[in-house]
Amino acid sequence: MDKFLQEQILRMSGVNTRKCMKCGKCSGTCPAYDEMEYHPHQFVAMVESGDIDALMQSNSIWTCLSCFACVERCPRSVEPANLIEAVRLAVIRQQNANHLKAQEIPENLEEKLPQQAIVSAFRKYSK
Amino acid sequence: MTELIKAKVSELLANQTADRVLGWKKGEFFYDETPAVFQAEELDDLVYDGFSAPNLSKYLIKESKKEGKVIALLKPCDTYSFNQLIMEHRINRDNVYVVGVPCRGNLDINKIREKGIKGIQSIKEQGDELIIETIYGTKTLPREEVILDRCLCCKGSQHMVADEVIESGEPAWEAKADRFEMVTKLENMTSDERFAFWRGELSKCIRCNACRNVCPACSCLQCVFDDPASKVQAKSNADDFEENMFHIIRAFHVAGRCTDCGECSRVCPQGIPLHLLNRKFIKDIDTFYGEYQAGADIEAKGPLTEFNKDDVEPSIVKERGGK
Amino acid sequence: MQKIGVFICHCGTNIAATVDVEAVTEAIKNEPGVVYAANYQYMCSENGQALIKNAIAEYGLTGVVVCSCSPRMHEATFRKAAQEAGLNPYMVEIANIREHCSWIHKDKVEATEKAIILARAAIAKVHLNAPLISGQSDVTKRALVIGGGIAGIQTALDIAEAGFEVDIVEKSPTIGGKMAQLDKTFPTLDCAACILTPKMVDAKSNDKITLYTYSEVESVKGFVGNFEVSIRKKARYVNTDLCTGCGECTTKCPSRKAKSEFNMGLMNRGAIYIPFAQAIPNVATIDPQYCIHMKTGKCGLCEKVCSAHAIDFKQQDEIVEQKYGAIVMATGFNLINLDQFDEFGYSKYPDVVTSLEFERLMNAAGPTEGTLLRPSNHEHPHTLVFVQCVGSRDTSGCGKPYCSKICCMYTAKHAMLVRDKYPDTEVYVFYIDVRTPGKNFDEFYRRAVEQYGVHYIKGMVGKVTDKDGKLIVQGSDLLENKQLKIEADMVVLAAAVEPDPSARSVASMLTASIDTNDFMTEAHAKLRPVESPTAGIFLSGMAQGPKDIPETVSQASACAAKVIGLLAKDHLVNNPCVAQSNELRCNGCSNCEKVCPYGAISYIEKEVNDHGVREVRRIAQVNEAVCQGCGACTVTCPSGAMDLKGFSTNQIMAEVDAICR
Amino acid sequence: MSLNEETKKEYKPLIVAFCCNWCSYAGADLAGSSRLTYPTDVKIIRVPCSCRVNPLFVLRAFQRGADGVIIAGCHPGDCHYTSGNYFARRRMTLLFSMLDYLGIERERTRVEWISAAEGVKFSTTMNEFAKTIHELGENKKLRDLRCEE
Amino acid sequence: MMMYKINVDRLPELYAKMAESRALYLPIEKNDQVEFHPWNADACVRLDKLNTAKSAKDLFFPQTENLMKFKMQGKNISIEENRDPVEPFVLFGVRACDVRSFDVLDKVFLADPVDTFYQSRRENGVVISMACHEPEETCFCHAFGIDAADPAGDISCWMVEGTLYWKPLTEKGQALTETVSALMEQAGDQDQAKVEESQKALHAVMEKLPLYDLDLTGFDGDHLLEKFNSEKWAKLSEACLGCGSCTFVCPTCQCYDIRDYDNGHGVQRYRCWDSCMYSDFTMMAHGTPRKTQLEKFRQRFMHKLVYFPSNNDGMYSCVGCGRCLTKCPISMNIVKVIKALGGENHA
Repeated sequence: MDKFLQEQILRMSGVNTRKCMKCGKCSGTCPAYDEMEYHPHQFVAMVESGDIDALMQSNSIWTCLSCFACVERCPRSVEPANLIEAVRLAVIRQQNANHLKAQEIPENLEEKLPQQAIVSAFRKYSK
Repeated sequence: MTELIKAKVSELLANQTADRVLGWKKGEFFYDETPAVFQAEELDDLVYDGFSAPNLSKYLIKESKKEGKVIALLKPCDTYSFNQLIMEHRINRDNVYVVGVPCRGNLDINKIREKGIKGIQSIKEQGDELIIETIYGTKTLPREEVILDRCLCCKGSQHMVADEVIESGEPAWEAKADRFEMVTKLENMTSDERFAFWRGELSKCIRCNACRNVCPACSCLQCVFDDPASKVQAKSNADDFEENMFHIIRAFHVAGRCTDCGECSRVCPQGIPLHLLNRKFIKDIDTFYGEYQAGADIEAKGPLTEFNKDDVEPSIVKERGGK
Repeated sequence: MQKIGVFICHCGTNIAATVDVEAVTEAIKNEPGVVYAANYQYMCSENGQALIKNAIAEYGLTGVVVCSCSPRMHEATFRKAAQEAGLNPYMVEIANIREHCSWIHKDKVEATEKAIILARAAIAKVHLNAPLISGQSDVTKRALVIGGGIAGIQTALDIAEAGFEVDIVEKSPTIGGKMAQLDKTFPTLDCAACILTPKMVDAKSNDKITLYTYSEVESVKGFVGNFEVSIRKKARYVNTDLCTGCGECTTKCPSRKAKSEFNMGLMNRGAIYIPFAQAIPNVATIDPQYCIHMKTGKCGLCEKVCSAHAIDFKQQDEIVEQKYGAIVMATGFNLINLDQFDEFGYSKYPDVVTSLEFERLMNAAGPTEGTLLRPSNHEHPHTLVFVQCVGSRDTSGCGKPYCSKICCMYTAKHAMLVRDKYPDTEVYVFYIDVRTPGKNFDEFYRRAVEQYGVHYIKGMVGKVTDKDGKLIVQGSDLLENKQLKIEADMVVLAAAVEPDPSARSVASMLTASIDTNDFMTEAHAKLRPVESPTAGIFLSGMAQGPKDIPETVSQASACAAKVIGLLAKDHLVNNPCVAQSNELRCNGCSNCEKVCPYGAISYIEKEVNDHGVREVRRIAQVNEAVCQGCGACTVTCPSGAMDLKGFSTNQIMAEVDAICR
Repeated sequence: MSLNEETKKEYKPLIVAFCCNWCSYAGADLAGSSRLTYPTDVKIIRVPCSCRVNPLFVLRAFQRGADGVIIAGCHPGDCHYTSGNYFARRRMTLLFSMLDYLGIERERTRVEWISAAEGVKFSTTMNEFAKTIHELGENKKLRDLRCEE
Repeated sequence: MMMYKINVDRLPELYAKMAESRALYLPIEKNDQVEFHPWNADACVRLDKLNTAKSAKDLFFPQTENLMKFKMQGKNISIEENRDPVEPFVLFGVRACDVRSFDVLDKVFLADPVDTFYQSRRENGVVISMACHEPEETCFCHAFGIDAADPAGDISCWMVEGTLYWKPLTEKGQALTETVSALMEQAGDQDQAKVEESQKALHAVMEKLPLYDLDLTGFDGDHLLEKFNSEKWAKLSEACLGCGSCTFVCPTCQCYDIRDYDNGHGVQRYRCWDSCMYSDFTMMAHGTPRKTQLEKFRQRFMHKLVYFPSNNDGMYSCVGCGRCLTKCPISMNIVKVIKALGGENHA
């Protein structure tokens, strides 16, 4: 288990995983459940147990829609989606090469891509 | 005016409505009037003019306990104090016949002196002017320039209580200033500026107790500050803290009961603006709990003896911002 | 000058591990006024108390300070010990060096320093203590029970059994409460009505019990042993003496818009109604909101059909004034409102019901006469999903933070009953934990699983939607690590319980404290669980916290025992820590009277001798039996004439001084 | 953090907490039995009700060297005596406002409603308040020099 | 002794020089109030102000003064003398009436048993008086034989047409003069004449003052009982609020109370001004000997006008400064008392 990463995730997300009472309502409500290797309740359990690497390598963090249904429904205000977002950020920060540069934008442009997405992506990946 | 009042009270004494009069007695120098009780034959010395500043209500605590009925001459603002004392069962209403006297605003002898007038031999009120004879010559001053500060924020010409009101026919005096102006100004200062302001003012205090003893709300038989059993008894401001303590507690004890009559500041020999403490409480009470004028309504419960379930929390002091 | 003894308790290692008790003893020995200081392992033990008693005798102590646990724990113990040694019990003060010191601090040096300061504060206070003598007051030998559910009924029956008069005030037209609405009871599956209705009848027929149904407590004055209560008997518009309960009117009433409260709104009732067949009292009540006559002046059919001439449209509310020695809070519970839980679709889909509605749907006297039918189409359901913990253990703000305690068991009961009656159904239960601590409870739950084949799924439902007349229940199965989508015909929600909304206002009338969840606070969570901290107020049933029927009944009886203990006394000893007016300093201004919550202050004209000056003054007087000792008057008094015995201005200032020294 | 802690250790503020017997004192007891720590700076004085707290006591504490004063009572509506805390609320609001007006740091005074069940709140409140007072430093404006050692 | 003069513009230099060696107290305006405060370069000196709000007695007989301290350690008490240290100081700009008040106080504090606290302050202080030039209607020093144009003290000063004239009267005054004489010029006969002329002018003004001829007839030891028993006290004291403003602004009131202040680890014993108008004046276990305001009021004036002179060779314990006339909240004062009971109303 990676204590440093765990602390980082907890700090970035502001989530207290100990509040979780393991009811599974997050997974019960998740619309992307079937696309996932790890499910919302597992995110919480894995962060709690410090099993962050597995999460970071899993596709699950990218299949989360960030719909926040889990956050909305959680009876203990645990906010699993915020954890996922923090794990994503951790991944992004580790992959320095993944940063988006202004000159790369034209080649990534797709016709159907909303402009807002480009702006957001640039804002997010250029830091 | 004096003549009008003399005529009225003579009539009331003659028809046995009452047997004596509480009013103001002529002084040595036209401005040093003293509260006094007059029998019918003593009315020559009764006077009423701009220098009849002392609020007579507090004297009625003692006076109304005596036999017979006393006529009390009350200016509009004195009637608030009178009502407040009635509310607190301090005055026996049955023994008082209140004659409301009109008021054109009291005059401030200190302001007159500040105008460089010395050696006063006589002062005459002529319309809106004061004609002052001094040993150094005659001076004329507009009345409005030497009005007592408290009267600049007059509560109005209406008597809150009176068995009879004497009409002067003259236009009523009106407030010229916002009474919370200085309080607001202080509130807008930084904490350290406020501290410096109050230290500067309160350090002048000589603990003569004039403010307390003149105050109609400070009518305790024995003040906690004179009571050895209270453990806060103190006769002097032996430390800065004592000055703060005395004035905070005094203001707190009259909070919600103070009618803002301004006697405290008028009598302070050291010129401390004590009314600014009382007004702060009044302003806070108005803002937090709704406008309240002590002595206006004798049925009112008093802001510190009642509450609302949704009153503001004390943290408002921090949350409302300010410096 | 007092002669003070200071006794420092080790409390085993509870204090001694963090506070150097020897150092405290040494430091305190040098305090002015302290003539004896000692420490001991357990000051509250027999030997510890003997140490105090001996020192009082040997050193002629006039004051005692015990440095120990919270005064809320053992103040009474040590006061009693002092009293046995001949010292006035109010000459004892406690310095709380356990809860407020040793238990919360880690650094021994700092904790010891603080313990010394706390001890000094207590010593400073004792210096100013004066012996206090308690007054006495009489006890009205009659009890009031607020709430006529099983808790209230049981408490009333037990009190009446002991020979005391007892009144029940119930706000609905009948007693019986929530239990009357239940179908069967776990874990024995007795029919609720079969065991409740005899008790209801007992309550009615007991000549010591007076029932005030369709009534509410209007105001409460007074204090333990001497409560004065006014009860509003709401107008039923039916003369209860004449009404025979024949029910003719209820069937003829043309207004059918009112929802039946008894049947959880699953069917309608007339504007004139008897809640259910076994209602006590069995009389009709007119609901003026729905009565055509009351609204338009027309109709009046009930009046025509009533052979007993019991209908009285002009009836007014009636106020009954009664005195009581004790009051029991048995105000019961409700299920929480589920509007905040969109995901379960309760307000959207008729086939999503609460557990209490389900009770009615299964009950022979219910809207479907005991046949389980889907409320939407009255068809037989084949798949049922039960969801537990709906709004319980919820700290998100929508629900309640506590466990509702009864849901696990009644859900198992429901599941079992459905499978028993309709073996063709599939029953799923989503659970977070199954909590079955109780006699035969776990066995009951296991029977549901093992014998009746109820599918228990560890997980929670995330949402309920509909599709082609079916409910799609999406939930997680944590053990299988799957997300399930169950096509169900009915969904039953085990909604959290909450105290009846009337509890808060009644509690405030009683000046009884209530917690953040509106449950009544006990005088002590463990040692005085059926009493409120407010003397003379007792707690029965759900008003105090979630509990099932057996627990409610035991608590109701325990509560009755406490009430009987009180009513059996002829006199009560009053709290001597009451306000006191110094007649030489009182101005008679009435400010104290205005803030007194008990009306304990009155004014008299009295001649006083103020250092030789004799005069008649208006001065405040405190009724010591009524004063509860809050001290509101002491602060509002500008002249300091009002003081509080036991917490006097000088005592508190001495404590401040000692702490800030 | 650690650096600051070093320097702060030298200054030990004194905090007087007036706690009502029924809620906040019991809350403090619960904090104790739950072993929820807070600094030794906080010294508790038991009063029957928050309405027993006279402004005099608050000033007295400051006079004698307290750096912070906190009054804790039952939640509004939960007063054991039904209305005591409502009066306390008005009195303390006005008193605190007056102290602020006189230029005394407004962070030195606080009122908090803490029930008997809120041991956690008691401890966090005391920790927070102690931290605030630590940061503010010594009470210099409202003390009596005669009380200095 | 020689008279000196200095231009008013150079006064700050003079102040600075004096303040080098000792504290210098002058009438200084602070927060709209003129009092004797220690001088510093930024001070707003108000020599023109007729009277300070409080009198100058504060410098010799301060409002509060530490006497001794009791230290508590455990169960032990130790006594420590901790009187406030007294350093040499100069009191500049005292009016004739206030200078006379020191004589009155001396009679009380320097008579046996000597009050060493007062004595050490008196010895350490140099009084520089200042002649009046624009007296007010409240002035009645003349009634007590005080010449406002010729004040006493260690050094007398006159301000005439922008020049301060400085005349040492005592050895103490001469000693101080020597430390500052370098800043001043010696005055000549012409200057002497100017001063005399200003004195004459002042006398002319004084004569016009309404209280110039205040008649003290009847206030002497011979009429003690008659004055004491006069029925007029009732009316005179009727409105008295029992505050201490007259007492505390009075230059001659010398009553004090001794009090203990318990600070938790010891007791500070100090004395502070007291007022015979206060309800707790001379409070004893049984109460106070003067229960009514009438008695308290009568005491104050009987003391000033009858008891004090009969014990002190006719010296009244009033110097006619007029402070109480301006400060009394209800404008009752010694002049009204004198007029009611003395002069033409005597007998």
